[in-house]
Amino acid sequence: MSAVLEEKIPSEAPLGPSVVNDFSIHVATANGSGSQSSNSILMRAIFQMGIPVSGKNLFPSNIQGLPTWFTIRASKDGFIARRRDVGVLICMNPETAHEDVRTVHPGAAVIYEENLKLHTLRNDVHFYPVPFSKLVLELVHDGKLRRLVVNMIYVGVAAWLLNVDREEIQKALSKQFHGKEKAIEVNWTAIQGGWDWAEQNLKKADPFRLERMNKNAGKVMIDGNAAAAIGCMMAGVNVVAWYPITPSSSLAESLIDFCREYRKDPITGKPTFAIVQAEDELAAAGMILGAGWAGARAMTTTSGPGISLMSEFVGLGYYAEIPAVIFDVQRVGPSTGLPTRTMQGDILSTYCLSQGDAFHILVIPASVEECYTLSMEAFDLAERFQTPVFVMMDLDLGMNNWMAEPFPYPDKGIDRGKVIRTAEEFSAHTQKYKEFARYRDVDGDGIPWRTLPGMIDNPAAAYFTRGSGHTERAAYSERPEDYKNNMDRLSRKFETARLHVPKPVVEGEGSRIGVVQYGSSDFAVQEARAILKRKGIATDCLRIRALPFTPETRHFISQHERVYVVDQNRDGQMFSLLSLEAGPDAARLKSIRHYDGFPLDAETVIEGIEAGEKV
Amino acid sequence: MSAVLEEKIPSEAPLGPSVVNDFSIHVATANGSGSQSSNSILMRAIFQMGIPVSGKNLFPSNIQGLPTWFTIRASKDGFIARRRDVGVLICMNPETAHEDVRTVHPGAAVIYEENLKLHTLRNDVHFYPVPFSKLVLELVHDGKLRRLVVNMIYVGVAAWLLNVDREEIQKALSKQFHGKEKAIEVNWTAIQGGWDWAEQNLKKADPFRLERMNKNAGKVMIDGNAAAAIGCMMAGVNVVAWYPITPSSSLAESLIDFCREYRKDPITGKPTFAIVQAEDELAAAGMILGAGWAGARAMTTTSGPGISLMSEFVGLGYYAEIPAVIFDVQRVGPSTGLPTRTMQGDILSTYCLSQGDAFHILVIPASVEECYTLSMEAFDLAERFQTPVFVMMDLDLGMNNWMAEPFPYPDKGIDRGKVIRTAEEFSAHTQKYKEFARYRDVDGDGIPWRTLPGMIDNPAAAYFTRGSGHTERAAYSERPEDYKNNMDRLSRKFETARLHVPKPVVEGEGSRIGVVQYGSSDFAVQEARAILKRKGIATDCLRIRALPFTPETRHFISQHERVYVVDQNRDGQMFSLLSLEAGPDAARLKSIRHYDGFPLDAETVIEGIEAGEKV
Amino acid sequence: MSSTAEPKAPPSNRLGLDVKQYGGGKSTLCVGCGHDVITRQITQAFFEMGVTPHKVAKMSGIGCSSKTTAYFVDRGHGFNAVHGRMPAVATGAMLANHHLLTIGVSGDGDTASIGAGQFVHLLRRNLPMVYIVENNGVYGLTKGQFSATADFGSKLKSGVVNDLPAIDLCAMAIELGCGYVARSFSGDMKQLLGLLKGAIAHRGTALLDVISPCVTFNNHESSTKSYKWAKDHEIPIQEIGFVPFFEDIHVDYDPGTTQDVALHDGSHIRLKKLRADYDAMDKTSAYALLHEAKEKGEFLTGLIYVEPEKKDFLSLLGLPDQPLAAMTLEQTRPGPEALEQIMESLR
Amino acid sequence: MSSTAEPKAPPSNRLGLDVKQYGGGKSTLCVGCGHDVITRQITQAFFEMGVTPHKVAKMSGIGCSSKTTAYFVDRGHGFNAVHGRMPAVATGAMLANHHLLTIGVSGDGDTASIGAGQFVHLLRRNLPMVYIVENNGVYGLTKGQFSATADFGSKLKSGVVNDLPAIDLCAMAIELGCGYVARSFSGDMKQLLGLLKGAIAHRGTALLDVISPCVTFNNHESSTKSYKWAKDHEIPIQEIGFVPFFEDIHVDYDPGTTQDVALHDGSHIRLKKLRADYDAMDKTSAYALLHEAKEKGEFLTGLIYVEPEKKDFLSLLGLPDQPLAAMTLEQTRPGPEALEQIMESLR
Ligand SMILES: Cc1ncc(C[n+]2csc(CCOP(=O)(O)OP(=O)(O)O)c2C)c(N)n1
Ligand SMILES: Cc1ncc(C[n+]2csc(CCOP(=O)(O)OP(=O)(O)O)c2C)c(N)n1
Ligand code: SF4
Ligand code: SF4
Ligand SMILES: [Mg+2]
Ligand SMILES: [Mg+2]
Repeated sequence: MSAVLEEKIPSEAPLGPSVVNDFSIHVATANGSGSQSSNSILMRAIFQMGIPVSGKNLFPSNIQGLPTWFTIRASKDGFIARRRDVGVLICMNPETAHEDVRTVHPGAAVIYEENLKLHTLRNDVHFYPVPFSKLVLELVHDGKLRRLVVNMIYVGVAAWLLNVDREEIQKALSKQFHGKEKAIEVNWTAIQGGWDWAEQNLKKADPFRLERMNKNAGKVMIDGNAAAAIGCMMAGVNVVAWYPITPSSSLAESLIDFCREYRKDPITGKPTFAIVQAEDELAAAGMILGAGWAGARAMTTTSGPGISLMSEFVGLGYYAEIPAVIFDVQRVGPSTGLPTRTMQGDILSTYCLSQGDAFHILVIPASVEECYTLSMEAFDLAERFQTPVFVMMDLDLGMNNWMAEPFPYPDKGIDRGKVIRTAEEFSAHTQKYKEFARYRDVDGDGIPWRTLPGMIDNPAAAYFTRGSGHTERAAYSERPEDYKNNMDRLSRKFETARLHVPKPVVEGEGSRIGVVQYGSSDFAVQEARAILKRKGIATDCLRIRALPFTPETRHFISQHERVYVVDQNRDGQMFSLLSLEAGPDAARLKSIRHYDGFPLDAETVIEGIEAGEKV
Repeated sequence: MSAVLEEKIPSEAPLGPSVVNDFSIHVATANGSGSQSSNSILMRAIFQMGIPVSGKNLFPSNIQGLPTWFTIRASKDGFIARRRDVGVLICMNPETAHEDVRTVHPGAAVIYEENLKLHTLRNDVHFYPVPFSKLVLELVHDGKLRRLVVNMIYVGVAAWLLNVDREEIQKALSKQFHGKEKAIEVNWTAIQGGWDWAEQNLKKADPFRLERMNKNAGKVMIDGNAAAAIGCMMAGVNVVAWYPITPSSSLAESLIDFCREYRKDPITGKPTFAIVQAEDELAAAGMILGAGWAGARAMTTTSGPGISLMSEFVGLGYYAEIPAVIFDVQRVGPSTGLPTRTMQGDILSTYCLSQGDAFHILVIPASVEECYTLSMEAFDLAERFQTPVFVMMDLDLGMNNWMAEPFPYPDKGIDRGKVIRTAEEFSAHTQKYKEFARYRDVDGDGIPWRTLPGMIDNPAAAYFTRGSGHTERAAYSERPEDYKNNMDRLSRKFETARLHVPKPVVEGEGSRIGVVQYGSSDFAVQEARAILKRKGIATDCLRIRALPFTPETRHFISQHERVYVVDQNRDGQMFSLLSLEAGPDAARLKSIRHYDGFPLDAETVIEGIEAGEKV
Repeated sequence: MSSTAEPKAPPSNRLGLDVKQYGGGKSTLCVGCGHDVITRQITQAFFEMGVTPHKVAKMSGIGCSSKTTAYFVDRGHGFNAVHGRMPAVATGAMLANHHLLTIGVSGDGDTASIGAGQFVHLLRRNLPMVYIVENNGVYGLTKGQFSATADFGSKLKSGVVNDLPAIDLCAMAIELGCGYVARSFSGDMKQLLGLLKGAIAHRGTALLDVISPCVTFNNHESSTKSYKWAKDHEIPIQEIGFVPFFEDIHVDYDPGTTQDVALHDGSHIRLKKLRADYDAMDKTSAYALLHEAKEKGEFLTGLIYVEPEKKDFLSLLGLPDQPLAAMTLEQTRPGPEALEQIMESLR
Repeated sequence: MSSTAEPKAPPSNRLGLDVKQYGGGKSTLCVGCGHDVITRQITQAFFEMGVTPHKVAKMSGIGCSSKTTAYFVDRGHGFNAVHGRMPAVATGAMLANHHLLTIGVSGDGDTASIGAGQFVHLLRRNLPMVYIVENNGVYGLTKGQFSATADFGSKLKSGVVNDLPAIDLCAMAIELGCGYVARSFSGDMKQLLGLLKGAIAHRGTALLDVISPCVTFNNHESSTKSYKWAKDHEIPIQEIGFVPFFEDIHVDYDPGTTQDVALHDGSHIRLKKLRADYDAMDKTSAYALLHEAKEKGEFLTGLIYVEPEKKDFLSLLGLPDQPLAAMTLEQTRPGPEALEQIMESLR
């Protein structure tokens, strides 16, 4: 039976037991129609009800008019990966409505603009037609606002239908438009209007409902880009050079906002940072190398196309040994690809970026917490190893909102590496090591010492930085011995890095099956493991947090009969790198690959493992 | 006993049996001093005597004044790799003379400017002091010419000492300065002066001598860059865009010369090609993609730094499927590295160049003949597979002179791939396939058909090229199915390429030991194999000529107990790729790496294999 | 302002095609975006000029503006290159086939920020193509950051103020030898149409720097690239008339008030002077005009500089008439004698 | 021509250092290369200005010219970046530490060919640095191909003729707002020294486009960048006098024949006019001069344009006096309250 009284076509939607706090809401709208605020409010209200929730924005590479979808997943068990099946569909976009309806599972609830007459499309779902366009005329008098505010009505309708707390909606609304009283008022009228209309006209028929829990106490909700920005700010970043590109722009833009607020010198009131919008990514890379060379903590943020453009400069950073942090918020490649979709497609090419023999340190956060902590870590690694360090995020992690425990204040200082800053330090250095030689391995770890330009008035402290062959004392050299000596030291330095990069996180022990994942795949993998466990398939897992691999990874592989490597890319990039790492154990590895631009979901992982296990 | 009568210090240089047609001559001079002509003449004369010979220029990244060395290797057995031990040293550069003398093996002959007083340095070599500066004053009256012509004197001295045919020297001289009678005259005076002086004043004491053979009949002598240029010209290249960079510039410059001579339309007299010096490598890459898209055979030539800069465009070429040929004449990286030294350091980063999932076709010539043939092949592959194809050469192959059989005139036409050029072809196509869809796999090989801009007056023939997501019909799309469909087809296309790229060359059969080499390493590997064979170690070898690997490679590995992979880079780049390819057989692979910027020599390979075989 | 509509164009042009046959895909830009207005004028200009649609090659970079090449003349091939590097791709395409009628559409970010280097060299080479910059002072597609043409002191919605000077693309173009340099405004349709037709007729790079408001990110009060600002401040320096070579119209005009420029293909541009003393064929005047305008903060539009006789890049190369892309192996592979001659020289 | 030698400089400067302490490594350029002459003048200028050597940051790209930063002031750090992209690196270094006295040395290939984009944006930002282009019209280090500043019609040794117009770096610089624009010739040592000292005293980008013959590849008869050609054609527009702020010299001068420019640090440039009517502080004159010179094929040298009061990039950013690179964690890590405040806003 359909949900509304006047409905003619009888629905055969199953009316199973009620599904509480464990379903997805999928909202289909057009881009630029203001639906983002509506969706945020809905999600935040659920969050405030103490129910674990996550939100994903599937948006087009366009500013206005193209279809866009927002998925809110409530999960009492705290799973926040994408979920394939949709419980509640809200259809506001005529262009995609028919297809949207077709893709939901039987039993779903479908809220839609009644003019669209979707109810004829199938009879195994619960239809809730709503006269949005009529309602908005009644509720909003300012004609210019109507296009934006109409989306608030569905918030009210859905809230009533799913049992969202009205008060929490109101709180979420205030938060969304903080201080803007007029906006709050208009939108509240729309939300309330939707609620009231639904209450009076709809009859709840679907099984989906929300109930207050207590799982979110103290938690925050934040996107990975903002989280990384906080990390950068707390790491004391000095110089930021960037060029806008989706999905990385908001990292820089959040950083600008945070720094403007919190990074003023208390005495002079002047900024303790400089953020420059460069003319392109080559320039951004050049600027951060210049800044890193001169002693600043410097970073840039970009996505795939920018990484490619930075390639030559990154090789210089590697070879001339200059610290810099580069965020790659990965999107779908190759080339321009799908700029607003997610992928982990740059792992391999970034690991060996630039001509000649070179590998780079990559750190790979898997949650907003890690976006925060590993960003700080990246600066330490860059300065410790005097080399460009990449933070490999992705669009899903960077641009979507995630719940998290509040970020802890850092409990330690920062590592600025082997820098000689003052005349006193310089004489201590020369006393200890006889002389200062910029590229000499005096400590046996492959890492040389460096001075900074303009800091020490001593002829022996200055050195010349170049991307061409050089001796330990930084003199130009084409001698084969000098070249080899230097390259071997760089290898040694990389081996040292292997012991210092963030170690993988291992969960479980003793299972015959292992899973290896990294980055945003973790959400889906953890959910898949839980489901598989219920199904009787126990797994251990190892989450990679950095390249080069630390020794734990190889050990983990050797301890499991079969190890499923989960990649969000076509070519199984991490799988390939692991195959190299694993040596004879490579035969144990199996590859699960997801690469359609949507975030990974648990089912894909489960299917992959079940296929491999021949279940 | 020293070689000259007035010599005071008794030499203990061994006076072994005479060494005929099997030693190296090493000439140390200063860059920009005109010694290149002298060395060429000496080498060419030996070549004309029918003795297999090769020459290697070890020059600095500098135009004038820094040390430079030229090595001429005569090898009756036809081995033309670098040879570590020097038979005859000619010391013209005071700056390096002492070190030069120190590095030669006992028994060597050392010709030097007598002022340098090198004879006190050791007593186990044969010293031939020559008063070059005095002689040049006598022989050359034009003061301005003296600096250049002094180097001709050592040609005369060495020729007398080593028994080079005077007539061949004269012939080589004429060839060098063809037509410039004045130059020929002045230089001949100097050479003859050197010869005469040597005849009158020196006493041959060392064992090295040259004797006429008949091994070079019909052979040519050419550098790899010129050979590749001939290949490009014969492939019918239409558009060349390039930016100067050592060691690739001479490929473009030879091509300009050849095309100006041989590529004029017989009727109009106008060029059938366009060669443009671009403003940088990004522009060069963009130009060839534009040209390839519009239907031209287009190419660029560069080295590592340029490859890095082309990275973003190469991804576009891969994803939008545009043919282009890119020559990478590899030099020592990372970064600016050693611009005038040789390496195979760009294999891995070029294979996976650009952001996102992408692998590229690489062809790898190992001789000047192959520089010619595989250049032609590269154009065919690029058009057949509609993708950028890389020709991976290196400085040693590209800039040094090598003997070769004359290049055969191509015995087949060219493959322009699946292009629909005319309205007739277009209607035939639509008849056969129902419609034209730019990115549809109508033939099951992953390769779609394409039309060219401006050629066919039919609305259905035009399509839109982009680096962003697209449907089979080239329409913009962000749909996951479209994206995945296209990416899977690209994988399929790459699998097809695996069967069409140049197959490896396998030599030998049934040995337990295999060697895998590629590019310019072949010379040293073949010499090493011959020596090892004499020592009782039989080897088979497989020379890779392209990536992706063809099935033969995997088979070869599986057929040998141990397979030594020879890389001229630090990180064993091909070794890594082979390890991935070999799967469980990866354990059979062992890595031999040479990476000091000098060309590979046989000893390095022998040492590597002997160490592995625990000999 | 010269925004009154032209007399209705005839339903079909000299090729017998109607304007629809010059159309393209549906725009996905924001409602009201200046770029869409320009697209319509481009379509109209191609139609009125009777250009053969399939000979048109549409080149662009990345950005909202760069997307627009999909919205006109879909009977011609299009090429959406990478960000800021369209000039190189266009150069390559023209080298391969100089019969193409190449039009490039770019944005201010695409051209003046990331693309400055290629823009400089495109102009230096004088590649024959129409090059339109749809200039809104911001990066539309990445949500409104300032570009390098943002005016000094202009403000974003967010309140951020631009404290760097704007790059004046017209001044740069003249400095680099461009032979057709115009500035216009997407709100001034008639002028734009005339300038576009002139650009199509010109042989060499024809630069049109068209102010094209971004209604979503840069159309507010304090913007200097908004519709309102541009409308209020536009000062056309001429009224643009265009007489194509295939129309045999003789109009008497007063050389004192009208400047007649004969273009390469026999067409004429008639510039009815609104600034009495302005000579669009004089480089020094052009500079002076632009700098005066910059000092005064004036927004001058029109054909700022034209030099119809300048040699273009392809002529300099002396290419044959047949496109290189159309040559057969017989034409491009030298015979065995040639190879033998080379081999002989290497013996 | 003003090539007569200056009176011998005193053996030590205001810091008590002698000229040797401003020296660097031995040059490895060709004997007679113009670049070496410039190196000597740079050394001399730093010495005479009494610059603190270890505060000097020497930036360059790739090329023979770019190598020269290793040949002076080796008490300062040097940075040989990648080809054409030194401006970005210099920008980053200055952001990190604006107390550095930054000098960039580049070539015409490095700046005008591959580097055009970064050059444009460096000028637009007005980063405080001395930027010298050692301009020989060719790529020296890669053996003599034409660069983008090769004059139209000039010939290589090999006979190849350049058929593209030269980029005029000075004109571009003025167009892009550069506040110190000079052209000189490595053979005119006195002028060069004066211009260098002025450039060091200027706060903002100071561009010196110095013709510097490549004796190996572009010094032949038919070259327009040879010593002979430059010597024969150079027309200085002023005689350059420089009075540093630390020297209290008052000279009477006739404002009709001499222009006095007060620089940011209190130094003065005294321009003794050789062109009576030329005002180096007037942009319009500067343009006119350059274009006239171009038309006539004249080689004018001197201080073409100067605007001492222009705000530089670092001032615009409002950075504190302490270099960012020297800040401690205490200064740059916000306290726990800040983090808590952010977290609270996210609940
Ligand atoms: C290499 C690279 N960097 C950044 C981007 C992201 N990006 C896309 S469009 C754009 C700016 C477009 O601005 P503009 O050219 O002014 O066009 P508009 O959208 O304003 O019309 C940027 C930065 C990209 N696609 N590629
Ligand atoms: C990315 C890149 N492309 C090409 C080169 C090769 N290269 C080195 S120097 C140079 C040109 C230098 O010319 P210019 O800047 O005029 O300096 P000059 O040697 O004439 O002083 C080129 C093309 C390079 N090093 N890097
Ligand atoms: S964002 Fe601006 S430039 Fe882009 S389509 Fe919308 S209005 Fe046009
Ligand atoms: S090649 Fe030219 S630019 Fe380079 S050092 Fe020699 S003379 Fe100078
Ligand atoms: Mg824009
Ligand atoms: Mg130069």
